[in-house]
Amino acid sequence: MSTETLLTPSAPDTATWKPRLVAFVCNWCTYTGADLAGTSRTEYPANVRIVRLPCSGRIDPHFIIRAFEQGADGVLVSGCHPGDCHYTAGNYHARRKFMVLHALAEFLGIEPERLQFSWVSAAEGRKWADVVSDVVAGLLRVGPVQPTWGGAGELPVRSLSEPPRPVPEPLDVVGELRATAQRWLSDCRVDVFVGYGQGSLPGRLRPAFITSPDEVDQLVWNEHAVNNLATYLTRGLVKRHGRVGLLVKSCDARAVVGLLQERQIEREQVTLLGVPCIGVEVDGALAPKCHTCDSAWPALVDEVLSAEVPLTPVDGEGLAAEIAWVEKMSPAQRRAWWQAQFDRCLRCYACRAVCPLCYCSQCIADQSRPQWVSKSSDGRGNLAWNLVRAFHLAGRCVGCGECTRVCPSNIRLDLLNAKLAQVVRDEFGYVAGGDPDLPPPLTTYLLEDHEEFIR
Amino acid sequence: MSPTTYLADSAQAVLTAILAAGQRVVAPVEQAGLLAFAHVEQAEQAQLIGQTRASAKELAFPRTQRLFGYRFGNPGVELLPGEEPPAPTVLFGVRPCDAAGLAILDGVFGAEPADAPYLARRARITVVGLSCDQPQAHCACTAVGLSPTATDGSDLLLTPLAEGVLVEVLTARGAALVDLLGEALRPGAADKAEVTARAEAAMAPRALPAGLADGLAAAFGEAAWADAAARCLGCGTCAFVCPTCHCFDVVDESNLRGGQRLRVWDACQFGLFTLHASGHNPRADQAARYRQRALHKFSYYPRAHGRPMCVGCGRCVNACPAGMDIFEVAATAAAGQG
Amino acid sequence: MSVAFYPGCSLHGTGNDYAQSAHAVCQRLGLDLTELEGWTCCGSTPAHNTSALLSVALSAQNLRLASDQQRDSLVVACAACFNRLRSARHEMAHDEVLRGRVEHVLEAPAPLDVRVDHLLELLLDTYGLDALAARVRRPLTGLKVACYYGCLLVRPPEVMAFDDAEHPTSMDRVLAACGAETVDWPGKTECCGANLSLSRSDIVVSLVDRLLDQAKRAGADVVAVACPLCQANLDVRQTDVTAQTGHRYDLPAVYFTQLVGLALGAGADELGLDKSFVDSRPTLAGWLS
Amino acid sequence: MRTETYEPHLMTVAQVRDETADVRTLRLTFTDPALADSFAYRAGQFAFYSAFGEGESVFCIASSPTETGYVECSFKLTGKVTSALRRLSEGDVMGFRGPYGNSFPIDEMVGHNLVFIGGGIGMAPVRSILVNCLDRRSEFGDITILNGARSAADLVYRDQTDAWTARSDVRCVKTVDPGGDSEGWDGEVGLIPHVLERLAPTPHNTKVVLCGPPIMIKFSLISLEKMGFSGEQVITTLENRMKCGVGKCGRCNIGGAYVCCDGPVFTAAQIAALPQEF
Amino acid sequence: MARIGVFICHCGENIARNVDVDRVAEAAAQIPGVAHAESYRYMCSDPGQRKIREAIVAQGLTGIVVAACSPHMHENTFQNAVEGAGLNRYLCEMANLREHCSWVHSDREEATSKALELIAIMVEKVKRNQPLAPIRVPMTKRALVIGGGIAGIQAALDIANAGRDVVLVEREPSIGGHMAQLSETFPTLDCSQCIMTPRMVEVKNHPRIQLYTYAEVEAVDGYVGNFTVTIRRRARSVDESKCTGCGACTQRCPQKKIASEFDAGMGQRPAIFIPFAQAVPNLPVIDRTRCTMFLKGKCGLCAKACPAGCIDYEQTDTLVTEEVGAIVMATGFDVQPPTLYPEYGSDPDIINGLQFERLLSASGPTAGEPRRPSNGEVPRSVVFVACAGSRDPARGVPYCSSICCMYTAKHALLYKHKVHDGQAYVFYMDIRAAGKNYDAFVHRVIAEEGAQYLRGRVSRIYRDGDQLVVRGADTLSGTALTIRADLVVLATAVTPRPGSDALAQKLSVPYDAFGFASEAHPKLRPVETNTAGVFLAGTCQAPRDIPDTVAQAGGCAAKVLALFSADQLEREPVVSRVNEATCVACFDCERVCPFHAPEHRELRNRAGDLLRVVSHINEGVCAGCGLCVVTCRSHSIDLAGFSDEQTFAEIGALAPF
Repeated sequence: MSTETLLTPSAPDTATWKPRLVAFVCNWCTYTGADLAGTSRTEYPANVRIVRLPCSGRIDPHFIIRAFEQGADGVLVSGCHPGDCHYTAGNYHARRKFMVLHALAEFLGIEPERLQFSWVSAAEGRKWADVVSDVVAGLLRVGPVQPTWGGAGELPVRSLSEPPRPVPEPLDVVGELRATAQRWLSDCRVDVFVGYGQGSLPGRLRPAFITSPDEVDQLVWNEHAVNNLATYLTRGLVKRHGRVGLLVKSCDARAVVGLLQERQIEREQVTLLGVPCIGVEVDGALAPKCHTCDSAWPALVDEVLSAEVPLTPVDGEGLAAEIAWVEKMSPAQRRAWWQAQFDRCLRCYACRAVCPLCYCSQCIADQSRPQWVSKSSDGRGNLAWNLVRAFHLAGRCVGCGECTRVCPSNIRLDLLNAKLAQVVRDEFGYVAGGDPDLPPPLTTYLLEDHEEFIR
Repeated sequence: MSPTTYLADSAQAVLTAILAAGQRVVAPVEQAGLLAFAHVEQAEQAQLIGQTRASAKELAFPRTQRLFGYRFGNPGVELLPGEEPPAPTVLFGVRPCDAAGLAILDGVFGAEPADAPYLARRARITVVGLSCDQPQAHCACTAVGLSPTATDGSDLLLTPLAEGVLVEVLTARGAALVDLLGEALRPGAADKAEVTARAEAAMAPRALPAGLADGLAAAFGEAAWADAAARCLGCGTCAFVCPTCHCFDVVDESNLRGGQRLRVWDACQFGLFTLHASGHNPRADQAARYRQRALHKFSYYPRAHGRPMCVGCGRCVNACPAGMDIFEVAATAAAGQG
Repeated sequence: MSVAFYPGCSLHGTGNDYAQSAHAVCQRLGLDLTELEGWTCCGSTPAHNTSALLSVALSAQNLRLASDQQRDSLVVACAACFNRLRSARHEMAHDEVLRGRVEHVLEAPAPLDVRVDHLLELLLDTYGLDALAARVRRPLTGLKVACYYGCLLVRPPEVMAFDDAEHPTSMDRVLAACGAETVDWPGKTECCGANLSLSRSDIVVSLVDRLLDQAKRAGADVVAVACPLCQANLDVRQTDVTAQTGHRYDLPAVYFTQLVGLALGAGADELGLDKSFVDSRPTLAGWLS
Repeated sequence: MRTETYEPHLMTVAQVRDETADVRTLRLTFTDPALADSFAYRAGQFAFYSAFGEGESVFCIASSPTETGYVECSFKLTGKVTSALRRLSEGDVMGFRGPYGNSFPIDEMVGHNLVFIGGGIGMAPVRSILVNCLDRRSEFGDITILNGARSAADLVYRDQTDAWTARSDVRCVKTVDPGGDSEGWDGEVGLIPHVLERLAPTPHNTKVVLCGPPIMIKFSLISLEKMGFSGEQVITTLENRMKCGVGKCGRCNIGGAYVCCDGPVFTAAQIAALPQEF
Repeated sequence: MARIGVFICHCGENIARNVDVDRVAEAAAQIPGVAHAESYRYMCSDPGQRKIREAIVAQGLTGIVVAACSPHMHENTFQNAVEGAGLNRYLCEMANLREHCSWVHSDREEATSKALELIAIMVEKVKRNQPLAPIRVPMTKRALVIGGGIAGIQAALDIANAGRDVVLVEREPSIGGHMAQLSETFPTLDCSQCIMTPRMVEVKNHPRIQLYTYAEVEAVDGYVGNFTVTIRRRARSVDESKCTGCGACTQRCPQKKIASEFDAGMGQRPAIFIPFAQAVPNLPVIDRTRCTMFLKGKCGLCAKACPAGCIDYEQTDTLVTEEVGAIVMATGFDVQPPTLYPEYGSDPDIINGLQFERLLSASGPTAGEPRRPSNGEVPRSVVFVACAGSRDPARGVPYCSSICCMYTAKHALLYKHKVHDGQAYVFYMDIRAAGKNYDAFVHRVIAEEGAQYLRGRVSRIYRDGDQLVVRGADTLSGTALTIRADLVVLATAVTPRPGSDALAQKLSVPYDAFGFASEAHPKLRPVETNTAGVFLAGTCQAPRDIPDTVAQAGGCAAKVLALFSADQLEREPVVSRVNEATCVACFDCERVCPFHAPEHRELRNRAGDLLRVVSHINEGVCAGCGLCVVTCRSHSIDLAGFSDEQTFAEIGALAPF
């Protein structure tokens, strides 16, 4: 039930339609290059509108999203050539962000013609004119953005992922778990122990906060222990209780790594109890993340529960298969597929609430100056929110899958996250949740980072 | 005077007749692996088993609604109309809990000064309820004084019988719809008590303690709220799937040319919900926010209106990412007071 | 990677010892050197002196065949063919108008998906020197070789992109891997006179004289070449050089493939060592046993 | 009852006055003359002010019902809407919807001595009822005014305060927090509760109107209680975030009371009975 | 609404020809928030600026959009005009109707509608502009000069003579740089050392110059006016305070055959050595990589020889910290070795120009007599090859090394002066002799000295017996040449000093693909860099000759002194600011900032208890790139002048195309 909106541009009249190209350019190279095109009287199409920013490093992906929201048919992002940055490294950092954004846009089915990147130096007036002409020509080829996506025909709602797998019998660690929690609490090693307790609905577990050694019998462990308890570390737990004992599966431990890396917790505030895990259940089957999980044993932990872990071969492709399935669609189909997903978004922000790496005290979705993300739960606001969420997790998401588990509208956020994790792994050689001493991939760069997507 | 009850072959048959009468229908359909209310054109599209993930309130109280628009001049501003309400619609297959939710919303938005945008939409909705014969694990309508066959909020209520379906005509709007359906309905009557009893028996026993409203009010200052809310992560899922939650925000969206003022859903569990511009927040922590939710549903509202602001659909319990159970929390808090 | 071998006219004619030895080498290394089915003339000198389009189109036709036969690369031994094929590919890639015209002639898209590799590149890049050295049976230890590249392999550098145009070392490295000692000499990329051999043999004689002189001074036992025409000039013209200048060299000019083949254990006949005017067999006797 | 519950009236900015560096007063007139005639409100009521393109903000109406032909609001720069409202200049058009809420019980105040206490921007609602009472001066007993601010630069309605001070029929005092005085300051120095205790108004037959930041209200109430005022004698206003003004949007409630409908004016006794969540 | 004034410039006919300025003015007046719109023939002229000022006052305008040329051209002009009318200068924006519109779009209709939209974009932006005040930071009026060649020496002396303290850091054991190595200088043929040595001594004796030789800049922190520089003083193994420079130690050293750096390998030195006779300071240093004591643990001959007992084998590197307000980078150049082209081979008789300088220098290993490195004989025939690596994009460097034409001519001349019957050949591409009296000098070398200039390239050099055979082309006569030579001197390309790229990174100075440091603007700010307070002198920026270097060093000194003329530093207020309320202290800003501007700030309550640590941007350091703004996920950082809200407003104005 999307809202008709005055701001969404009306369906273009194809007879008079002219592509609208917004160019975000850096002040020192491309803007000056465009100046040079002027002084050289190099003619190019009038469809472009330049927004001047100090550096390509200042070009926020949100600006690009916003430009599309405001009816741009295409966006061109341009800065200094590598090595030429007025601020020495702005364009190197920007290049990584653009790489991720480029991949995200493509994955969502935005035609490549609509989002273009270039390096244009202050001396390349000719190149500026050529790039604009070329991008405008590309836009003429793909035509106007359809105000409502779709037209891709019948689409399957479920992907052809691997068949659901049964959940293995959980390891019996409850006794040792309780004993360890009791010991930690009795020894005053921790002030609170966070584990799982019985939920109020049959077959559900839920987080349990144990503060007294007498209460440890509330702790349980089985295949329903889905919650990533690391999330609670940044939700006032330390402030309220002091030292925290935390039960972590291997995926949860990766989130703890992320929090350490981003300085959200101090290592000594948390004592980690690792639980060997051979899979949890989501929607009655083995969770997709578990198909490709190669470690029952969490890293970084202070103690670990002992169990004999049966050998479970990692032979699945997990989300990679579904990503490939999405990528096989035509761009128009992909766009429509995602559109249908995002249309269902209620903006309840459960995905944000459960994410261990979403810890900002004020999410940009809640900021109004500017209104980064339209509050309206319609096509525009929902698209922006889901893009922003995915982009902010690029290189950070540890793949715990909680966002997708809790989404009341079954939006496949895990595919977005996993796709960007692929990009980050393939392009920057980085996997989130590994080494807490590494810089997150979007806060660093290599001179030789790929830039084939940049003109 | 027309009869107040009819019989029909099946709920599906009633739907077929409604569609045949040219009515626009919104009914539960399967989308992306979950049930959701959506526009249907054929009776077979409708899924008349189970519970939709989101409630039925969205048709009357959409996630986003344009209150009005405006166009900038130089000088001056020109006001433009708000949204055009959708065409008259039959909301079909609404479970009694959801229908009761609409009745509660009608009370809230209808109270003077009334809420025109809601009423404009609501006036075009005919609710065809469908009694519940297969309750879910999280169902709790009996705990809040409703039943799997309750009529509250429905214009028509269909109750599946051993054979055929009982159609109760509950309002004039319901009667008007019946008039369009012709021979699909046969005047007749049946007792639905057995259906009710069977469904209630299938439900997990849930009850709210007596004197809950006062008990909760008395428990306002209890420190135990912090423990009770420890799990809550402060998302809006419970409010957004709830049939009675109606909090909203009002925002502008604009560009150089003009803009629009929108009403969008909001939730009391969000930290920003009550944040003052000065930075002061009357409900500064999740404990206070969860307490507000529990007390609004089970204390403030019942004290003013004599019934909980809850229809027992259990969606919030089912959907909560952290396993919060408002029935459990409310009962515990009130008991702790005693 | 799938390759097809483009022999060209020379290797089926005067230079068949080159072809013979190339096959011998590849067979011993396990490299598939199947000939391109239905190959035609590369365009060579006659075509590009008459029609630019024809010269490109002839090469393009061969690339087209390779593409149709699902080959990733066309491997060439003859320096002239190599030059033509690579030039044609370069021109089509950089001149849209020309590409359009070629496509018109071919009635097919320009086959830019097929690479053109010289046999030396195949050994160096695809096969690898370490792997080659590992297959050496009879190291050419003590054999001093002057590697002669001539013009066509390396020029023009921006088109051929083959090694260092002024100071190539590909052949040196390949033969060094076979145990030979390659000498540093100034003649590497000097001209042999090429097809002036027929029209102005006086020029060819003086150029060959200088090349042989330099190679000899550098201490070379043999000159190694990678081009049938170079081989012919350096080999056949030695008698003319002696006749006209009185300089006598008796310096065998052999294909590098013959030396590689030797190192890999191939026999003189298999390598076609009997085909040249200046008999290399006495010089190479030590490795022929 | 307007059919479009949330649609504002268009108003023209007739005057812009800066009270302090970050507090501004706008005087608004109706663009529709018919509305101007029919519009009526009571002191203490509030309204929503629209900066089109940015949103709505809630402030009390700072003018008095006796000041006809316009309404005024005073607001402090805090965010998106208030910055947009500050961009308006005379002649510009903005939106206004209201009035909402209850009002000061002026009829109950008749015949009583009155004490008006305003702290910072809290002086805005005080001003509305104060001017209303001053315009009906004869109906009331002694009138005492205390206008306080953090510093001299933060004191609002300074000219009017000086005019009230000049009147012989009211006692008007302005004060700033210790350290907040600057050169040329001719008022008191001290926190409002302290100055209030120095003024020592009699509780007998007196009503107190008290508005300001929560901390100032808290300590002023303690002082008033010490001086013998009962909760029923002290009238104050509450502010909460609100979006609708009509009891729907669900965020301004304190317990079962909706500030927008049941307030914003409460007696101290009423507030004491509410859950302490404001 | 805001009251925005829009001023549209005709720029004579430049804009008006392709843009209907009257129609644009009329339409601009309709944009919401625009209180005034007019057009004028030359907005940047005095009357044009007056129109703006008058309108601001008369109409009470709150923001200005000047629709004219590029802001790079006239932003400052109009900001000044706006300021003249009492409006903050940052409430003025420019819409670029000339370079970005009228000059590039010939369709008048299209250009006109685009012009209007460009104006609308800037109107929307300027509505959100905030008045900004320049940032003032305190300043240490002391300069650091890195590099003790002629550039560094000149800059240091100029600054010191103007009364400011200077810290001069030189990596080698002595200052002097390449200029001290040269024989005579073109075109006047003054003796290089004769003019250089007095300057070196002046540096040493200057009361305002603190000299560190055999030292390197280890780290640079801080920002303009407030740099903290850590300098590593490498261990000389000689106690400087006691050493008299008598040289006894160097004579006793058993290692005598080490290639001398100062002589570019043409001469030899011991392991403990004074680089050259006129070295400043005139102190020996032990080359620990070659000293027997360090390699084998025993020897100690120099210690025994030293009458003052100042040999100290235990000495270690020390770090010193200096506070300075400005930095001059003068790290100089190197020349490529003579082995760039493999077809030239590597032969002892093929040397580069710097090596030939040493052979020609009176203080050199041959006492100024050119001799062949291979056999010590005087060469009878010398081939000079210019552009040996320069202007060769394929195999060398694409740029011109700028000095080779001149020094090659000088070499030919000096050679002819010393070997009267010798023959000098010069292969050249073309002769670039653009300096004062330069061309005349080259003509003199050709016409009077009889050097044979050959326009063409050398294709190959190889040894034939005792001689080298140089084969090349004379493209003027169209002939191939073969020249037999005794010595070949290659004028190899000038490259930046190794390690200067690492230093540039420490200084946050960009550098080009070849490692030359980049100036802030090639025309108008040739000695400044984009890092405020860091300046460039000499060949670290590009190849240049001595007079240009000295002039540029003087320019640096002037810039430094101008900087020091104010007690506080004023900076453009385009800087990032942190919203401490929403900062979550992930410090990703710190990770991305190229300038180290983000700092950790502790937030404490009144009682002094630590509440949180948040990021804080040091305004003095922030260069305003906005990288941190984009990196900050909670958007707790914004950039003044290019704020998120401003940009969103611009994008919002893009809609009505």
